[in-house]
Amino acid sequence: MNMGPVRQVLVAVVVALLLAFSLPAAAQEKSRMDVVLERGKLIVVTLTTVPPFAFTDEKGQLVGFDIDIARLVATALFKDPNKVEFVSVTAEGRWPAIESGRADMGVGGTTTYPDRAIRVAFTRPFIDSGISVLVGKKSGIKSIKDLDQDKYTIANLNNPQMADRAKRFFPKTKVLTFDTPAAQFLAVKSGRANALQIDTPSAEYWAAHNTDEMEVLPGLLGASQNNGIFLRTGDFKWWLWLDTAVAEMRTGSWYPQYSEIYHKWFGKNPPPQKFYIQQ
Amino acid sequence: MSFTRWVAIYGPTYATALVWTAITALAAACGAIVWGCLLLLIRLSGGRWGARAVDGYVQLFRNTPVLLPIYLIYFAFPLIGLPWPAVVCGTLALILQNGAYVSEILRGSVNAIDRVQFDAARSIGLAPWSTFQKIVLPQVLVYSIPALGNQIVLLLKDTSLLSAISITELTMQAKLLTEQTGAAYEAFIVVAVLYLLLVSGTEVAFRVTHRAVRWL
Amino acid sequence: MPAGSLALLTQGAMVSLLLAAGAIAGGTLLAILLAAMAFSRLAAVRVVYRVYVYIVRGTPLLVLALILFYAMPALDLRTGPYIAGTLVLIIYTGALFAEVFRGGVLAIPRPQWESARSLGLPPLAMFRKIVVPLVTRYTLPSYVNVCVMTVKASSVLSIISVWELTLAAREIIERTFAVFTILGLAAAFYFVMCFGIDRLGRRLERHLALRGFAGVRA
Amino acid sequence: MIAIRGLQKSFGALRVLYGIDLDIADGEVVALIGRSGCGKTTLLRCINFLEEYEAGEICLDGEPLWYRRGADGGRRRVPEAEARRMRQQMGIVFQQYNLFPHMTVLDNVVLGPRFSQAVSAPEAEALGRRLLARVGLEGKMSAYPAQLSGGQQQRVAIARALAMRPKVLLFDEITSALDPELVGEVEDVIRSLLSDRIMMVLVTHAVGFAREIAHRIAYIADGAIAELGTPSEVLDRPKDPGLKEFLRRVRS
Repeated sequence: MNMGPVRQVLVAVVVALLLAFSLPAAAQEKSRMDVVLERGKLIVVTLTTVPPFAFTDEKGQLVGFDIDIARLVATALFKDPNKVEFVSVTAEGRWPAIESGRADMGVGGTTTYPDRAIRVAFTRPFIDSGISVLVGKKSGIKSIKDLDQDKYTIANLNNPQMADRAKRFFPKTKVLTFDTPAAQFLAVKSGRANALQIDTPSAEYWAAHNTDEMEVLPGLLGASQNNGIFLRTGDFKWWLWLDTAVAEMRTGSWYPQYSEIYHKWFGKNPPPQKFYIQQ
Repeated sequence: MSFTRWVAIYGPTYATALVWTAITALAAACGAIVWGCLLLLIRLSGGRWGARAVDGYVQLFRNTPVLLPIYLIYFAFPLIGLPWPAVVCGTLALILQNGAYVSEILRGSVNAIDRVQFDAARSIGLAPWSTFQKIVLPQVLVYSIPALGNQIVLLLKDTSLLSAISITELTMQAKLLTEQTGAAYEAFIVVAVLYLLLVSGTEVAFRVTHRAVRWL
Repeated sequence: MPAGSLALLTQGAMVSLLLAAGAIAGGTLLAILLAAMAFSRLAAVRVVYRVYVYIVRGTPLLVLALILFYAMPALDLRTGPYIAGTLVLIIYTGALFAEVFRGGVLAIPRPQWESARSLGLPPLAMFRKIVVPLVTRYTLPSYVNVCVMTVKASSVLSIISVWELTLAAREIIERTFAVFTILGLAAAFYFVMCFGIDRLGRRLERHLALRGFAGVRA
Repeated sequence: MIAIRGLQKSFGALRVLYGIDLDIADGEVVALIGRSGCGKTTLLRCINFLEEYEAGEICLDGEPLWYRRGADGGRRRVPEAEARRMRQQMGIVFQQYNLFPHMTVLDNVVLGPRFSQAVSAPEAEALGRRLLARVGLEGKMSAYPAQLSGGQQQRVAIARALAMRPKVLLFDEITSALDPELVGEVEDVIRSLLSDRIMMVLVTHAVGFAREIAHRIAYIADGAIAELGTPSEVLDRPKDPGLKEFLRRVRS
């Protein structure tokens, strides 16, 4: 057996490792905020396939709740909502885009989880988003408890949080994993799966657009979740400003703009600005 | 977290994914070769219509991305009463597309066979089917081994597309780990090295088979 | 069929074609350099070639794209997604074209080399008048093959935020879930582009064959 | 004038030439004959350096070819550019013609002068036309090799070699790949070259043709010159037993 390929493999591994170690160790001397202000434009990484948070309309424009939030941030920085450039990626492309410095911050239905926070920093949530279950009407499933039988199958997205939830709430249900929300939806539509789990706003969006076939089960899977802006870790100045901006949207001077965007995408008012002020 | 520590912790999780990739690749490879031979037979014995039909088939699959058949078989077949499991659908899609490439490779080798051999076979009264089976196919397959090797390597890499229909093979595993740990480089560099090993194994296998042919 | 899809897909197809054209042009130039390395007298240079081709052909483009794209800023290459996408494709197709050219040079029969050498032709004339014309004729079918692969391979770039035909289709699908019509339409676009390249190659082949070439096909 | 001294050549372990000494005067035609595998073709290819050789020296008009005494006294190959200049003084015609399939007949002939010897285009073309007329192919200037018969292609190959205005022409069994009826037209061309008084070395099986045009014939056996002399000495009064056996079988 000639040793050609084995020798090559060793060389290949060495080259690959060299590539790995040459990766970003850029020093943290200048805050990303100064870079953004100097550049005069905000670069935001986002998914493009998660309605109503971030998706493309008929004319191919990137629209959605998270997109408008990002434009609001740009307005604060440059007094112009168009001083923003969106970099679209698929799910797993979000983290390297931030780490490599290709984008200043990220949005797009990105839920905050402790293990994710090791690699990227999150601001406080700009929207609470629970996880709901969407079922086909013909499946006869009326509640989350009904779903917990081995004759049913659920379609998950390819992230570990969905897998954990499935184990916790319906351990007996069989699980399929897909890499895009549309594939999840299609699995239910084609009968490959009886239900799927997705952020509540998305579930409501789909149910609204497929009223005859789909419905959202009452109740959330676990507590409400936090979708926030994510950025590179260790950049206190940039994180502090973004976090303050989000705080101002939900409870401060930007509440009017925030609730306008919220109403536009979810058809109802956001939670009250202050717990002691009733609508 | 350093690269080696990440590999130490998460490396083993690639095991099942590696098995999935290897199984689907192996099954699809065998299927594609058999399907390629059948297409060749149809082209050779089916007269003008046979050749034209196979040409149409090959042009269709050569000029479209493999994602469409993968989606079609997995999501549409249940609606017509064929709810095959994901692995079967994915493998079948790879077979249909790569079978087209295999038949083209085999067709190239048929030209390499000296015309005189067909006359010789006919002169000893061999029926068309046994001529194909005994004379044409063995030589064509052996002449094509190097090209088939390259095609199977391409097929092996195409298995990464099966993550679209819930098969947790290597690339899907890298995506899962990237989501889970945010460590895209580490996840994908490990997957790159694993693919390199699978590809090297395939190339060595084809080289050894080629050399083992005594009459070449 | 959802509104506006045709317009979006056409735009996406244009972008895919542009990406592929850039990758084919860049890849061809890189391949000529790589093929030269493959035939260099220095063993070390040849090994570099073999390792490069081995790694690029050994890993899926998807994996290659992600590693290269996100490593680039670390090397401080301020490039937009489209330029970076084309660069990734060039690195990928460069290896494929290099192997095609290498095969083409090896296909030149030894006697042809000897008659060229016996005329005492200087290297540049040897390259321009003998190697290039013969290699183009020998490798045209496999060259066209790689061009078709490049067009289809460009769909992988959607992972590194490059908006092209496949991402355009997926975005429409995500919004409207009309999966088969959109995927079917996208496949039709790919078919038109790839089949067109294939026909172009065939016509070029006939044109070259007419000018008297009855050589062996690589 | 070509002087070959102590030429030794082996392919790996197999010794092919055991020390060849041969002088070819200006204008002289020498034919090399012998059983296949005796080393006659290898000798020809060493003269044109299409094969390297381990020992020995080849001089053309006094200039040592292909190798030079290195600084350390060792034997060192001449630089590539030097080797090319030397090769331009020699023309070789192969058994399988080896014309360039993608060039017209005229382009094949003009290629050498234009690109190796930097002859101007008009001048090279005029030379090409004259040579093609000389080999009787003036009507086929713009044809492609694939459209010509074997005999015609070989005549173009001769014209191509002549276009370099070489000091010596080397012919490697140029008629043995041709159908019998085409051999005559090629031999006529070689006969016409005699009047040019140009050195020629022919490796051939056509003993009759060798007798007719060669000044001297060398019978090669087992990598050495077994017998050397005028056609009548070698062919009519052979001394070497191997040569006698060879001639008997060739004539039968």
